[in-house]
Amino acid sequence: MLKITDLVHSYGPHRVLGGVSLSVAEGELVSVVGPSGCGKSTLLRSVAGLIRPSGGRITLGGRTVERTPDDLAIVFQDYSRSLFPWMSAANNVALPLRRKGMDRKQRREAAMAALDQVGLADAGNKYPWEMSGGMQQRVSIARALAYRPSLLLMDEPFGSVDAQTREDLEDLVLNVCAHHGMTILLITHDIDESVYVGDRVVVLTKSPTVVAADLVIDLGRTRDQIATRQLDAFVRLRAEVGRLIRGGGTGHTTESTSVLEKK
Amino acid sequence: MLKITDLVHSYGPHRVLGGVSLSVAEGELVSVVGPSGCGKSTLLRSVAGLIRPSGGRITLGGRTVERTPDDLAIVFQDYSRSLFPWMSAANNVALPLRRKGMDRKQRREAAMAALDQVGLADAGNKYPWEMSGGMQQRVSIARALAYRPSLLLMDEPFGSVDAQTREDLEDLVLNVCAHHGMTILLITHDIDESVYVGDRVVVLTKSPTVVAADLVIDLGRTRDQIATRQLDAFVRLRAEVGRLIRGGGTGHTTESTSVLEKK
Amino acid sequence: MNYARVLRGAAGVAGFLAVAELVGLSGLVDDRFLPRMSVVLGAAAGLVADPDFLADAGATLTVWALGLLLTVALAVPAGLLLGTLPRAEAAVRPLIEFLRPIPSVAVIPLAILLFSDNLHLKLAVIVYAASWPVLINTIYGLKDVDPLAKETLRSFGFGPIPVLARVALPSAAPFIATGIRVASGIAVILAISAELMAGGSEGVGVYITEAASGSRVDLMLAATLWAGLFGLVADAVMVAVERRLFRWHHVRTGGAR
Amino acid sequence: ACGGSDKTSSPSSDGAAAGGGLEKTTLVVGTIPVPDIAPLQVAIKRGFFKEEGLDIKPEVVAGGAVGIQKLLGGSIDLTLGAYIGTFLAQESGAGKFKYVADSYGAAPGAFVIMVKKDSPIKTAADLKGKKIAVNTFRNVSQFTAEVQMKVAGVTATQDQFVEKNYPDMPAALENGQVDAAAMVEPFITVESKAGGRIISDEMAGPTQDLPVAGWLTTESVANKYPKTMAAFQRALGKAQELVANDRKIVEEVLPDYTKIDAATAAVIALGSYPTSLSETRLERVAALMKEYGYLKSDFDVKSIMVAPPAS
Amino acid sequence: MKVIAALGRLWLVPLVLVAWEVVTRAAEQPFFPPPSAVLARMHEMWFSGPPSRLLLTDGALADLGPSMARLFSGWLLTAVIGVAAGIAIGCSPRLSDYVNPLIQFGRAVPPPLLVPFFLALLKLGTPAQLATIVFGVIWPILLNTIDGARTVDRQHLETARIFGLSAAQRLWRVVLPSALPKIFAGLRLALSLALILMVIAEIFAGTDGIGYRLLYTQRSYLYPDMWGCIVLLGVLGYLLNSAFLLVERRVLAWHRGARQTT
Ligand SMILES: Nc1ncnc2c1ncn2[C@@H]1O[C@H](COP(=O)(O)OP(=O)(O)OP(=O)(O)O)[C@@H](O)[C@H]1O
Ligand SMILES: Nc1ncnc2c1ncn2[C@@H]1O[C@H](COP(=O)(O)OP(=O)(O)OP(=O)(O)O)[C@@H](O)[C@H]1O
Ligand SMILES: [Mg+2]
Ligand SMILES: [Mg+2]
Repeated sequence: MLKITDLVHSYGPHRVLGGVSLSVAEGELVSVVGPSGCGKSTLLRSVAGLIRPSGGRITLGGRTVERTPDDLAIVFQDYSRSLFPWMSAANNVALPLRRKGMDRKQRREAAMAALDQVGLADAGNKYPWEMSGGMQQRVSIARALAYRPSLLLMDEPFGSVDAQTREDLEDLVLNVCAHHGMTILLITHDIDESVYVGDRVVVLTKSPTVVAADLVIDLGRTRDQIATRQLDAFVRLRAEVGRLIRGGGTGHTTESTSVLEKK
Repeated sequence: MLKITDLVHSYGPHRVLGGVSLSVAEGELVSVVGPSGCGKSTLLRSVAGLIRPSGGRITLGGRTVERTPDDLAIVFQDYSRSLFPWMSAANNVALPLRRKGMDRKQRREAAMAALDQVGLADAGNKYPWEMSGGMQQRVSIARALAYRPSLLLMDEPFGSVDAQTREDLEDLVLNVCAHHGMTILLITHDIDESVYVGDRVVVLTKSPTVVAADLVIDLGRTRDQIATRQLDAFVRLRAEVGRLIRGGGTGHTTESTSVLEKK
Repeated sequence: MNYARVLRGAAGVAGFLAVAELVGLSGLVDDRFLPRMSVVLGAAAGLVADPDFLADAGATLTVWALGLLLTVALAVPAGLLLGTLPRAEAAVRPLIEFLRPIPSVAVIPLAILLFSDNLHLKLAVIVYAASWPVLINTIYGLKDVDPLAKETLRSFGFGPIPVLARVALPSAAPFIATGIRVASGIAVILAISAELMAGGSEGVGVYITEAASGSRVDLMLAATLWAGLFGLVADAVMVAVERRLFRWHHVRTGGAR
Repeated sequence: ACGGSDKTSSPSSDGAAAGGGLEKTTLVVGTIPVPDIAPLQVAIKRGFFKEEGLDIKPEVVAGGAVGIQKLLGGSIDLTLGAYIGTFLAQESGAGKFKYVADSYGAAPGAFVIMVKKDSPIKTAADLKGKKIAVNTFRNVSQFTAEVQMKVAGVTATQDQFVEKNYPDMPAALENGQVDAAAMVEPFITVESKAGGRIISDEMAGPTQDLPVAGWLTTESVANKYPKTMAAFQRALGKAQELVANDRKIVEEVLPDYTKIDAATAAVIALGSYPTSLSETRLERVAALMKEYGYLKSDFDVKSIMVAPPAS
Repeated sequence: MKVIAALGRLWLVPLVLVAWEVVTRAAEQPFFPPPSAVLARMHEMWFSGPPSRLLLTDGALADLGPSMARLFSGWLLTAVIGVAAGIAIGCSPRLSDYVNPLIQFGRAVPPPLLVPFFLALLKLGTPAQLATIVFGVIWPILLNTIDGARTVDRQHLETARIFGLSAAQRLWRVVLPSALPKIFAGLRLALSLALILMVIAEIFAGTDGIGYRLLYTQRSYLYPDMWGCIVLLGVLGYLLNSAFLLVERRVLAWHRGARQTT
């Protein structure tokens, strides 16, 4: 569905992306991990058509991305600045639903349902600046989920919530992804998380960034916070991702590139 | 050194802190964990004298906190908004050092050293909006560390960096804390982290918030990312904290309150 | 200044002039009262070679520059003071809001009685009228500073004055600059209005009074044209300076779009 | 008092006196770019003031009222002021003034009420309830318009007058913002060319040959610098004399200090240039103003005049 | 309670009045009459009418009525034109390039100079006066709106783009609200400017209203009356501004919340 070929991007003289190639199948959830500042957010912004990459190609459903594609949602890393301070949480969530042809009442209901799912059932009337960091982040997740996009981009979406909520949200995303057939690209710094939620984990090198490894996570589609994390395969994969990130190992790149090429 | 007694705070009718009591000894590093929206940031702001709590008392070195205490630094949760967009990273770090009576050159050197410590040696001339989320967060940490405060407050300081960098930063904070005898209050959502860096872990309930448990982490003062995490004691403490957060168990409160009272 | 931008600006001006000329040609207005644009442009070109007018223009420009300087020197500190002391602002606000809507046309006659020196008179009137936007933008700008930015510095133990100087001022600076740009336009207007209403021995306003005495509408319009043109150049210079100083502001907002 | 300046026309003797005798040698004078001040310009041009040891700095003021305010504010020493406005100011207590010299008086065709070409208004009587443009409220043109209407048998009210600058009057007439306008030269000529009609001469009947404007200062200045004022009177008197007899001289100076071109200057109707300040003439103004309610009480014109220079 | 608090904030006003009274009495200048004399004249001229008409006299109705009508129609008209044009220009850098020189040019032209040309162009008195007000008042609204629409936080715009908001929605839901604080600042500046321009219009082309009265009293050397007009203008300006602030507080509640210092 999404195909990124040889993506290159520079800010001024500073080359950030050095030729990233990656493809994501319909309904797949791909985790992206990589060192801080390597260009993950840049990659996401390119896919969303928010910046024009210096080189390479991005196609979505066969068509080249030139402007922001339809039916796409993002949870920004800097979530607090992506909420509109002049709207309540519910209105922030409901706003994009106008495009879905819902009437006022339907929008309101969908928004409240989404807020409920992220554990903010009674915060619908609060304004962003009346909420804690984690609550703002969850509003931003609720907004993206309520929109039911076919492609969902998430940039460290669970960074500001507590461990328990984080697990709940991970399961929520898995659920929604399965039920509505969304394709998801999720950036995370948590190795456990990348393995737990991902159908694949893509490891990036530091900049100029290329794909260091692309691991298939063959843990089945249904996951369970306790059971899955105790699987041997999970522990092995987690260690593998950890090693790939630490080592940045060229040794693995070839192996993993072959994984990519198999697709 | 820091003593919080029966701290109560409400935003309008909404009671957030329901009587938090906590004391931190000089040179101690206390991790604070608790559900999203429970009032951790509110607690930190009260200690920093940025908001006036509705009730209760905070004393620092015996004196009641009424205004921002001297010799204190914060890493804000919303780090991107706390950096000044009109200054380069190095200048952002160097700015507070003016109070330390350093001259221009000394400030510059101290700033560059701090940036180097957080892995941003060559980003000193970048402006905040030219940096990735994780880089901004590290600048904000560098700024606090360079200042060498006697009390350091950190609100989820490592949320936006990759696993490797996160470990490096944890060790950096432990190091600096040990070398310069800082007292640190660190909010985190990562249970492993809370145990790994903390001399104590304070678990909060959801709002109206009180202290659910106060665990002493008796792992010794020198820690090692691999060795410490493999200790049985570590695994046990981690599980304990996890249970406390999940259970929110009243059963433990009494036990832990006694820990507090022993001090 | 980008080349395409200048070109587009020129196209906009040319379009306006063409429309004005067409209106003149169409006979919709009597050209006794509103001469054709080409005539006015001719007269305006002629003024460049008129030593009388050049002396007058020089005098007006001097007054403008002095007046604007004085305005900034008075209004910015006053705004900073009021912006940081909410109680003082609350006390002074009724006076400000009372004085602000009193028109310069009512103030000029009083200024004539108070000042025996023409330059002082004009400066006083300019400062009176041009200070408001600078003052108010400074106060508004200070209120608009991100509280987290201020708290950051406060938490490092900086007192109110360093916080003002290092956070409030820089982050309000773009807004203050806008106020100064508005004030610059007002200062041109007031310099000329004061000359028109109070007279004097030199100035564009005096030139216009003289042109009026001879029923020379074309000369009056030509002088007006130069006044507007001067405002345009002054603004362009200020915008260029602003762009340099406040690059961070433009990049973070959509300004760089 | 007539011809006072004639007798002391020996500049050399005065010039000698000027060296040490004058209290003040530089005078800032408020002027208006209109034909009324032609004698001053002539006196400057021909060096009459120099001969008296005076340095005159003309400064354009936007109108008589502004001139009076500047006088009171102290930024100018003398200004051209219409008698009617000044008398009003003096009576209202705004200040104490002294006329130093006469400058301009009425003459046929120099102050008229005009209407546009196709206006139904034919005479002053038709002005009842119509909007009339005057250049300054409660001054010469409004006053004389009221007089002409009264003579024609209709009463004027304040709200039918609109203050407009002379250059704006033709457009106001054309667009119907006003029905009539009290005009002076060169605007009369301009409007006539466009077809405008004169329906009434403002300076006829009771106002024939009415004194219009003179040079004034404040009482304190007049008392402080008596010799300087006398020198000013002498120099200006010479010019008044010249101009009174030869309109060509006026035509020559007009394009210098106004934007009236030579061709227009040659055809416009000019008022009269009286050669001296006359108490009887001013008394006539005061009496008329009282009659029309402009002044509330009897006005002592002597108190507002500096005596003409005794030899 | 609230009223008392509001009055408490005005404590500086009586102080200034007393100082003014003392200074003017000492100076004994006819043009600077003491405020007591001015207030007495104001009472006589405008506020000694029957209680059934809120004490307003015929003179007050004759002076205030037409002036207020001009003021409000002028200000509202300008607000509509200014905000619409400002948003359009602020959202389109291209359009902005084309018209920017004209805007900066127009801004520096003294409005009194243009009154005659508006009169010549528009023929009738009222449209010409409105045109004068619009021309003089529009600049702060226009510039502030342009600035506000242009400097929307980039991430807000990106969010709107991501969710595919239509152009109209983007305008109404994102650009307009986020520009609103600046637009309001402009509207507020414009309100007192409108008062000023109303006076200018009445002085240069008027047959009634406060400006006309001001000119007449000045020409008749009625100084207490003239000061009365000036004071009336100041009071009107203060009242209008206070009313405007009330509205602004309601509309921009979110902004104050987001910008409050905790
Ligand atoms: N607007 C910009 N101008 C210049 N350089 C930029 C800009 N935005 C990002 N960069 C640079 O590009 C690099 C990648 O940034 P990006 O935000 O994509 O990183 P990231 O992988 O998302 O990092 P993080 O995990 O810390 O969020 C960084 O080195 C950063 O300094
Ligand atoms: N300015 C405010 N006005 C009203 N309510 C507020 C305000 N700031 C915070 N709150 C409320 O106070 C509660 C605690 O907020 P706080 O930011 O302290 O939480 P937190 O523990 O830091 O959460 P997180 O882990 O998500 O950052 C939240 O329920 C929030 O809605
Ligand atoms: Mg990022
Ligand atoms: Mg928080």
